[in-house]
Parts: sequence; C-alpha cells; structure tokens
Amino acid sequence: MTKNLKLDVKIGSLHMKNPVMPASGAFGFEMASLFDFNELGALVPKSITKYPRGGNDTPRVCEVTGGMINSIGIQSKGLPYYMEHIIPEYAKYDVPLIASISADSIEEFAEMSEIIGKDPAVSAIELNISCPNLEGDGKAFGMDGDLSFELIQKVKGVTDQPLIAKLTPNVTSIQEIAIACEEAGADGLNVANTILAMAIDIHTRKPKIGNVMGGISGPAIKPIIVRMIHQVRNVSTLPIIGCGGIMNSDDAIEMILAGASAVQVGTANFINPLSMIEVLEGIKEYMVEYNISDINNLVGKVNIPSSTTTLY
Amino acid sequence: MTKNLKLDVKIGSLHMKNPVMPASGAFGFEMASLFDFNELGALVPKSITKYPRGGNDTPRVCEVTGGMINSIGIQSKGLPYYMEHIIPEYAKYDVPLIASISADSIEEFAEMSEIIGKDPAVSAIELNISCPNLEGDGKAFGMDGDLSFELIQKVKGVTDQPLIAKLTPNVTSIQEIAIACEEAGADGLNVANTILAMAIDIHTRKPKIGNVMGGISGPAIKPIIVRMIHQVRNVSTLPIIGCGGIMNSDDAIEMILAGASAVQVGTANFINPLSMIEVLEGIKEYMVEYNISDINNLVGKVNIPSSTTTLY
Amino acid sequence: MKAYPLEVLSNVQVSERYWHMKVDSTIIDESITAGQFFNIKCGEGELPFLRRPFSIYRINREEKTIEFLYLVKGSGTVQMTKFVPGENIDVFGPLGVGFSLKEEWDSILLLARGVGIATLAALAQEAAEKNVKCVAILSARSNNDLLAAETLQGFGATVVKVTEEDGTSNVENVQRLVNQLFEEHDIKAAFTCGSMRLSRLMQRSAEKRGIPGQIALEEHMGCAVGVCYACVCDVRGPHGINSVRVCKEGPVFDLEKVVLT
Amino acid sequence: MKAYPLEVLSNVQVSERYWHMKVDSTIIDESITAGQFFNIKCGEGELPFLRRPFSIYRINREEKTIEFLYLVKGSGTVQMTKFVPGENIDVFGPLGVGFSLKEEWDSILLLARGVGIATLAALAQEAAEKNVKCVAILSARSNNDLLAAETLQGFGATVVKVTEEDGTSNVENVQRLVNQLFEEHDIKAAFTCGSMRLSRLMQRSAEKRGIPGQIALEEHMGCAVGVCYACVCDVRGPHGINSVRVCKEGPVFDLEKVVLT
Ligand SMILES: Cc1cc2nc3c(=O)[nH]c(=O)nc-3n(C[C@H](O)[C@H](O)[C@H](O)COP(=O)(O)OP(=O)(O)OC[C@H]3O[C@@H](n4cnc5c(N)ncnc54)[C@H](O)[C@@H]3O)c2cc1C
Ligand SMILES: Cc1cc2nc3c(=O)[nH]c(=O)nc-3n(C[C@H](O)[C@H](O)[C@H](O)COP(=O)(O)OP(=O)(O)OC[C@H]3O[C@@H](n4cnc5c(N)ncnc54)[C@H](O)[C@@H]3O)c2cc1C
Ligand SMILES: Cc1cc2nc3c(=O)[nH]c(=O)nc-3n(C[C@H](O)[C@H](O)[C@H](O)COP(=O)(O)O)c2cc1C
Ligand SMILES: Cc1cc2nc3c(=O)[nH]c(=O)nc-3n(C[C@H](O)[C@H](O)[C@H](O)COP(=O)(O)O)c2cc1C
Ligand code: FES
Ligand code: FES
Repeated sequence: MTKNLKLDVKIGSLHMKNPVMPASGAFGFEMASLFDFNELGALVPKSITKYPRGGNDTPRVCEVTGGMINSIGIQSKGLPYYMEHIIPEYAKYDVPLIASISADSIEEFAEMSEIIGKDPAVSAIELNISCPNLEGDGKAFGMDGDLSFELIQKVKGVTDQPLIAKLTPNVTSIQEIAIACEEAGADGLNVANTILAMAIDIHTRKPKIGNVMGGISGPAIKPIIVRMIHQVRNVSTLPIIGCGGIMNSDDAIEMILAGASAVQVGTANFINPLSMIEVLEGIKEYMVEYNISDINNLVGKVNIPSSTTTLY
Repeated sequence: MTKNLKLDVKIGSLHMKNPVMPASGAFGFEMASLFDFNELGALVPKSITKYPRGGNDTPRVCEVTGGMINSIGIQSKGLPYYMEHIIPEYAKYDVPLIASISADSIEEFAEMSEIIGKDPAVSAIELNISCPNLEGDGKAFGMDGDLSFELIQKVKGVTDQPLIAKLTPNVTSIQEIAIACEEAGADGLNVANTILAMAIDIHTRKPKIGNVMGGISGPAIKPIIVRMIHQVRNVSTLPIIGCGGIMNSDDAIEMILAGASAVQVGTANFINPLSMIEVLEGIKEYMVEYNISDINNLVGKVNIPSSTTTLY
Repeated sequence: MKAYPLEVLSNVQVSERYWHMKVDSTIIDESITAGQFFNIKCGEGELPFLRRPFSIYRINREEKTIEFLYLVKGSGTVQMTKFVPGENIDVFGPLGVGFSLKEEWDSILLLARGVGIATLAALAQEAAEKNVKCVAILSARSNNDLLAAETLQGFGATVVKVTEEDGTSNVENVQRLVNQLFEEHDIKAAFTCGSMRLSRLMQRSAEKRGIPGQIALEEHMGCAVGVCYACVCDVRGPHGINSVRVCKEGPVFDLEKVVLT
Repeated sequence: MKAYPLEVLSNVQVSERYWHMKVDSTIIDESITAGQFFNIKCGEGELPFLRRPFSIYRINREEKTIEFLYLVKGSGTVQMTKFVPGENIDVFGPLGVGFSLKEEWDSILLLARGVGIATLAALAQEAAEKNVKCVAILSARSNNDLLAAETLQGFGATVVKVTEEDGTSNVENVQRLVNQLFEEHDIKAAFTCGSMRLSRLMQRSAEKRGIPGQIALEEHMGCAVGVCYACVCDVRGPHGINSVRVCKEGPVFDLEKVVLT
C-alpha cells in the first residue's frame, strides 16, 4: 500500500523524493552509521561561512523546558574547505544536497552563492538570513523586509540554483519578510530558525550560555512555528519548509496541514537519532490511514472555521 | 531572619510591599478562599473593555509542550459593571489594585483610563497594548513604536495614575517599543504578554483553539521572556514587571536577575493555586541563603562576561 | 475547594479503555455533591502541563473515600494509570455546582453516553440514598464499556443498555426508549451527560412533556475555578442568552436552559 | 554507536550522593573502551529533554554487562534513580575516543576528583587486565563520596584518598602527593579527570617531568556525535590551537595538548 504513495515534493527546480530532511546544524556525516542517508528527501549540512570561524564561548547549549538553547556561533572551516571536503562527502549519496550559507554581508552571500552554485553536487541553496548583518546594525537580515529583498535579489542574479530563504521567527510580521523574499525571487521559504532566548543560573548568576543569548529549538517553539507557517501560507504561494520543534510524525503532519510542503528535523536528532526515518514512516502511515495518495494534497489543509475573526 | 528582608518595590508612585502579583486574566476573586490576597504585592484583575464582550469560540484553551494556548477574547461585562462591582470587590484588600485595560482605539484607552483613574481604590493602570488596534490595521498597538508612544502619551494626559505598559513579545525589537513607552511617560513596563501560537489536531484537521490562533503562556516561553527582560533592561531605566512562564521562585529570581523589579504569575495559578505564595516564600529563602537584604539589589544582577559579543 | 494531597487506595483497569480509582478523602472537610468535579494533577513533574477535570463517580461518606471512573484518552489519563496505591496525588476540588434533586422528583430518568456514565453514577447513588426511583439508559460503543451499569444496578436503578456493538444505540431506538421509559415510570425529572446528540434528544423530549431536568457539560478548562473564562457555554436567562462558566456556574445546568450546539 | 535498549540489572544508591547502575550489554556488538561514554535517555516522556552523558565505570566483558557510577545532580540524574531492574532504558553509544594504554606504560598515576573517579575506574580495570601497575589519588568532598576507592583497590590499584573532610584535599597536599608518587612508583604516564584545578596541577607536574598523559574532559552536549559543535575545547596542534569536539575527538585527550582554562 505505501508503495503507491506519492511523497515527492518540489521547491523550484529542486525535486525531493520525500518531504523529510535534516535542519542545518543538527546533522552531519558523523550520523552516517546510524541510518541510511539515502532515505531522506534532501541533505542539509551545517551552514558554511566564507572564512573559518572559531565559534562562541562554551557552554554553547543548555536545556530549557521543552527544548534547548544553542549559541554555537557557526563554527566553520571556511568555504574552500567546504567545497573540497564537505560537499564531496555528501555527494556520495543519491539525495539532493541543499547547501546552507551564512554570511556577514549581502555581497558575501552573493559571492558564496555564486561559488557554491557552480558545484554540480549542489541542488539548492538555503540562505540563512537569520544571521546578523555585520555591515548594518547587527540585526539579522531577515528582520528587515528591504534587506531580505535586496539579499535574495542579489543572490538570484548570480546563480540559477533554487533559493530557499531561511527566515528568522524573531520578527513582528513574518508575512512581510515572506512577501519580500517571494518578490525578490526566492523559490522556497524555511519557517523558521530558532527563537532568541536566554537562561540564567540563579546560583552562579551567570547566563547558562557562554554567549549570553542563543536560539531556542525543540517542541517548546512548535506552536509558534506552526502559527508562522499558517501566516506565511496565507500571503505567499512559495513552498514552505516547516522547521522548529518536530519530534515525531504528528508534529510534521501538523506543520504540513498548516502549510508546509516539506519539513526539517533538528534537535530531535539529538534525542532520537532515528527521528527523521520515523517521521517519514509516520507520515506514510497517516497517509494510508486517511487515504491520502499524494502528500501535496495535505499541504495547508487545516480546516479553518469560516466564522473566525482574523484578529488575534 | 526573613523579618528584616526588604521586599518592597516601587513602580512610579505605586508602592508594593513585595514583588509578587498575579497576571491579568489568570486571577480573580474566585481564588479568595485559596489563600490570603493580602499576602500579595498587588492585585491585577482581568483586563476590562469599555463595552461588554462575549469572547471567542470554544475551545478557548489547549495544552502544548510546556504550556498552553489561550484565546479567550477578553470576555468582559463592560466598564460600568467593572467600576460598580469588580473594583469594590478588590478594594476590600489592603493591597494596591492595578487595573488592566484593553481597548480598541487610543481614544478608548484614554477615556477608560480617565474614568478608572479617578477611582480611589485603584493604585495603578496596566495598559494591555498587546490587543489589536481595530481602527488601524488590526495589529496590536504594542507592535508599533509610534502607536505605543501616542497611546501612552494620550493616557498620561488624562490621569495621574502610574502607568504600566504591558508589551507584546510578538515584535522584532522589544527594545524599540520599550523606549517609545518610556519616552511617552510610562512608569513601568510589563514584559510581556503571550506569544502568538497555533496548534492543529491532525485527526480532525481543525485548529485546537476555536479562534484558530491564541497566545502561548507557561514555562515554554520563559527563556524568550527572560531574554526580552534583559534586552529591555539594557535600554530603559523603567522598572520592569517580568511575566511569562513563572512556575516557581527560581523562575521569578531568574527574571529579577535579568532585570525585573517585580513579577507576575499567570498560568502557574491553574496548576498550583498556591503558586504566588510559594514564589514569594522562595524569593525570601533565596535572599536569606545569599544574604541579600534588599530585593532591589538583585534586580538586573546577572553576571555578563565582559568578552561577550553583543550580536546574537 | 483546595488542592488536597489524597492517598490512592486503588487504581485498576476495569475494562479495555476504562480505569477506576479510589482515594482516601478523610482530609476533605467540605461537602461534596454528585455532579461536582475535581481537577487532578496527573503527573508529578511538568507533564502533563495542565490538570485534568474528573467528575466524582462515587462518594462513600462512611468510609471517607471518593471514586473516579476514567477513560484512558491522552497523555493525562495515561499518566493517571501509573498512580499506585499508597501514593499521594494532588487533587484540587471539589469544584463547580452539582446536581440537585428536588423533593418532588420521586422518579428520575438518566441518559448517559460513554464516560458520562461516571458523572451520572454519583447521581444514581444520591437518588438511592433519597429513595428516589432511578431509571437509566446507558449508551456506549461496546458492552465492555458499560461496566458502570452494575454500579447503577447496585444502587437499585433500572438499567437499559444500548451499544453500537448490538446496533441498539442509534438515535431512533434511544428516542423510542426515552419515550417509553418516561411513560412507564412516570418520570418527574430527566438527567443527561456525555453526548451532544443524546443531550439534544433528551432536551427536546423533556421539553415536550414539560419535564424539568439537568445536564452535566464538559469543556476544556484553564483555571477550573471561574477566573479565566476558558470553559464557557451559553444558557438562556431572563434577559436573553448568557455566556456562563462550566467550571463555576456548572458543570451541571438546567437542561431546558442550556443552548446545545 | 547506536541507541540500544538495554535492560537494567540493578540501580542502587551507594552513598549519599552517588548511585550505581548495571545494565545488560549483550546486544552491543561493538567494542567498548575505558574513557568512552554513553548518552542516556533519563526519562521515558519528554522530561528531561536532552540525553545525559556518562562514562563507563566498569566493563564486564565475560558477563556482558556495563556499569555506570553517577552523581545525583539535577533533573536528569534524579530521573535515573527511578530506573528499576528489568526496565529497558535507551542508551546511546558507545561514543567518543577512550583512553589508550601504550605498551611501555608499565606504571601509571591516576588523579581523579569527584565523579571523575567513575571515568578513571574503567581505566584502572584495563590497567589491571594488562598487568600495568596503577596508583590513584582520589579526591572528594567526603569519605562517603569515595566509595569507588574499593573498586580501584579491587583492581589492585594503590589508592590514596584526600578529602575536604580530612583537610587533605588542598592543592599543596595533592601536589606533594603527586610528586611523591611520581618518584616512588616510577610513573610512566599520568591520567586525570573531574577537576580543572587538579588537571592543571597534573598537566604542569607531568610536563615538568616529561611524562605523557591523558585527560578526560566534560562539556555540555547537544548531539554527542560530533555534528553540532556544542562541546568544543581547545587543543594545541602542529599549526596552533584547534577547537575540537569533546564528544568526537574526545572526551579523552593528550594531557599535554589540552588548553586548560
Ligand atoms: C467537568 C468534567 C468532568 C469530567 N468527568 C470525567 C470523568 O468522570 N471521567 C472521564 O473519563 N472523563 C471525564 N471528563 C473528561 C476528562 O476531563 C478528559 O477526558 C481528560 O481531560 C482527557 O485528558 P487526556 O490528557 O487523557 O486527553 P487529551 O485529549 O490528550 O487532553 C488534551 C487536553 O484536552 C483536554 N480535554 C480533552 N478532553 C476533554 C474533555 N472531554 N473535557 C475537558 N477537557 C478535555 C484535557 O484536559 C487536556 O487539557 C470530564 C470533563 C469535565 C470538564
Ligand atoms: C563525557 C562525559 C562523561 C561523564 N561521565 C559521568 C559519570 O560517569 N558520572 C557522572 O555522575 N557524571 C558524568 N558526567 C557528568 C554528567 O553528564 C552530568 O552530571 C549530568 O549530565 C547532569 O545531569 P542532571 O540533569 O542531573 O543535572 P543538571 O545540572 O540539571 O543538567 C542540566 C544540563 O546540563 C548538562 N550538564 C550538567 N553538568 C554537566 C557536565 N558535568 N557535563 C556535561 N553536561 C552537563 C546536562 O547534561 C543537562 O543538559 C559526564 C559528562 C560527560 C560530558
Ligand atoms: C546546535 C544547533 C546548531 C544549529 N546551527 C544552525 C546553522 O548552522 N544554520 C542554520 O540555519 N540553523 C541552525 N540551527 C537551527 C536549526 O537548523 C533549526 O532551524 C532549529 O533548531 C529549529 O528546529 P528544531 O526545533 O527541529 O531543532 C541550529 C540548531 C541547533 C540546535
Ligand atoms: C487564560 C488567560 C487569560 C489571559 N487574559 C489576559 C488579559 O485579559 N489581559 C492581559 O493583559 N493578559 C492576559 N493573559 C496573559 C497573562 O496575563 C500573562 O501575560 C501570560 O499568561 C504569561 O504569563 P504566564 O506564563 O505566567 O501565564 C491571559 C493569560 C491566560 C493564560
Ligand atoms: S476553566 Fe477558567 S473559568 Fe472555567
Ligand atoms: S555534542 Fe554535538 S559536537 Fe559534541
């Protein structure tokens, strides 16, 4: 029965055989012995920066209710190492590779995208626009509609790769940013990165994260992300990748019903290394149970009562 | 020993004998038989609207990891009933009463504040600027710095009561809103209201909340609120009331260390009706343990390592 | 009402989906009436986050115990099955307004569906204590779910069972039974709980005959004490329809006044 | 490495703050070495959220069991005390790089503090199996915390205990002991775990004598497999200081290379 399920989804010219993939920064080839990467819809390595970076002070993670805070600081070996050693490692698999890029300026995003985009092993680029704009006021690019527009448009001009904008949830209106990215030519939207958070050890009175603040991930943020997916779906026709707090297939299906065409699993991998495989299996079972032959027929199919006020 | 602890805090001319009070909407005189209201720093009834309101469709609450979503819709009996029946009920206690106001327009906020402000039983007004601006685009007043400024300034002109602006956390920069409120003459800032969220029942495919979206409260949001308190503390000298996810005294102390002068306890009351009393006791024990004689000496005393980058 | 630490005396599975729990209520010095409920903390830690509301299934005033009958549904009730005898659990209540049996009601009809039976069982017990004749139609998916029937019979109630399993639980058949029992037993008041469909049926049938009645409602709850307005329902009042709180003005309401949707 | 469901054989409190757990490791068909660790899921539900890393305390290859010694610290370890014999727990590993005893190291000195003793115990066991002479200085708050001393003695190790209780655990005294034992036992390699202060002392002392060594580090972890870069520390490499992962390149590192802060 599961044989006839249509699970494949598209983001621009990126074609994935199923909607389940890892979230950047919570996946790597060190996991290759745990399950078969060929089962996934796509592979998404940790975000790469142009130059090598050392990352932030430890502790870089701490546990909070229903999740964790991380502030790794995008420790990276730089673009040349990435092109030479990391991409080839993933190219071994028969699954599209989505390269995630972090940069300090729009020019750097464009420059890196151009280089990475030329690698035939790469099938799409995810632009981590949640990282701070070091030439501007230090706020993330994705906190500003105009900057997001400019960034995507610039990158669009230098590469033909499908572009996924990874939005930050730390905004007043995720719709506004989504629209800006769509208008600038993005092929898909990742909703979303982590939510900025902080925890303090009341006995040492020190922040629990070396870098004081970090991003919260895990089930605690899922209801906020589901809301944002639904909001973005209402204003944009772009395929959405839902990301934030998925622990099991029910969570993934919830995001698909809210409007996501695909999902990324991050923190759950740390707790159950087989999370992604189980999410995929669970989606199939749900489709069989409810007689859904094509996953795309579930996307955005939440039943909104007509009487609902649009103000919250 | 706890006898000599100085626990009293001030917000403008509002003087509270201790920093622990309820959060609006999660408290009422139906709880009077559970503990002695006179133990609290202040009493905060549910937000009142000018006209009676029926509230939203049920279900109005649902459970999520580490919290709950609510969308009550501010069910209210209107201002005249409030003045005649609700305020006198709270006036019986020897504790300052903070009246929480929700309104659809700036004029309505001013009109209501003027009326409520004249009642001698009221000691301060909390302006719930997280509610939507029905004359504008439907976004909350507190999502826009200019509107927040205008709102507070208008209200400041019609009453001498200390004004507390209850901020919404659904913003790109809570600092910007905090500064606007301070410049407009607010006496204190409540950080913060609930975070907009959504949950879907994957079997019925219906939203778990009748009104589709609602606000998430409870420990899941605490790390986000702690971060915002810290951010606001860095840009404003106004006393902050920390609110969001406090379940016990450790959580309250964490917020105080982040920069809160007082705290509000909401959802925790639903799980443990003695939460507020236990939070207060726990704060006292902590002060004794660490030899803190005046609670004000703890406010904002998180130890930030000097090497920290200011970009997150 | 208060959050009482109550000792679990027993907590056992009584059928495929139902569990029965008895707790020591000695320390509760308030009166408890049928139809009231308790809000139970189902786990020691943070999970599940909210308490869960449960009606009182039996009140044993002499031995100072109370009993609950619960359906295992989601995270909260799954946790509850882990309560072990000897353990103290955190039980908040008694909450809300229960049933009230008027003097003149010497013969009553109960119509309960599923776990609604748990709620009406306490009423049957009270009826027995007051020598009120009690007739009950109990509806469920399967006979296995109808274990509480014996409890009601133990109280001297006349019990009619209908189930999907037997094909007897359809609205037409229940309507026929209601009509028949109203006549046969000269019913003075009607009570219902557990199904919107059956409640509407009972409301219409009682109205037609001018028979008064009461209904116990369920709604998702926040505070369970009346402060948060999470649990509202509509009832007809002298000045039109009012939104009232199931946890405070209810969970038991006059059958004729409730707006059933 | 893999997430194995392992049966708990015993889980008992062995002193005021320490617990000892033995699990059946029959299904693990990979090799496990002293110094490696497992990342344990401490509760069945969502709490605590993350797994918790624990070194192997003892490896019993014949009976196919492994043992952990753990300090009850916060939510995770409190949950672990609730594991009961017969229960299957979710144990992910073996992870990281363990100790390696070189052929020529016929006499080694261990310096462990607190729960670091658990980590070095497995090394003492391996030393015993390889007929390597093993001398250990164990430091703790109180004698009560030094229960593992007997385990080490059982492996034939010479054990010196120092505690706050006895006033013997100060740096000066430990330094004196280290110097003395280095001489007395013609130590060829030095190992340490559990205290930054003592690790620095050991690093300096070994360096002065040109003695090699290894150190087991702890750091807060996310993935525990090397993908997230949560657990980094600095080590000196041929081209300067490198940031490496405690979970992947460690937790055991060459003593002389680690940058201790
Ligand atoms: C006044 C009252 C009396 C009740 N008496 C009984 C009883 O005697 N026996 C019994 O088995 N059940 C009773 N219920 C229903 C019972 O409260 C729910 O079945 C239970 O809360 C389900 O929790 P869960 O975690 O197992 O299920 P989930 O479905 O996982 O619960 C998720 C959330 O929804 C809420 N919820 C789900 N179903 C209901 C419901 N029907 N009513 C209110 N909230 C709900 C839960 O409280 C929880 O917050 C009563 C409900 C009310 C309001
Ligand atoms: C490689 C390695 C081996 C270890 N071996 C042992 C051992 O054999 N016996 C033993 O008792 N302890 C050992 N520890 C420490 C043990 O992991 C912590 O004591 C435990 O995680 C505390 O969890 P908790 O929930 O009880 O405490 P909490 O303080 O509540 O934990 C909160 C969070 O901080 C993390 N954390 C707290 N302390 C540490 C720590 N020292 N190292 C890493 N993360 C920490 C927890 O994992 C958790 O995520 C080891 C740690 C590492 C990294
Ligand atoms: C340890 C860690 C490292 C991360 N690193 C990156 C990163 O390099 N680039 C990025 O775009 N997102 C990064 N993220 C965010 C995740 O990709 C994902 O958006 C977030 O964790 C929410 O999903 P989750 O709740 O499933 O983990 C990281 C998350 C974690 C926990
Ligand atoms: C059921 C419910 C009703 C609420 N009603 C109001 C309200 O009327 N006005 C208001 O300003 N905040 C309201 N809030 C928000 C709380 O005051 C508080 O800001 C929020 O719940 C976060 O705190 P907590 O996590 O301690 O609950 C409500 C919250 C809940 C859970
Ligand atoms: S549950 Fe709060 S008013 Fe009923
Ligand atoms: S914990 Fe993730 S790299 Fe070590």
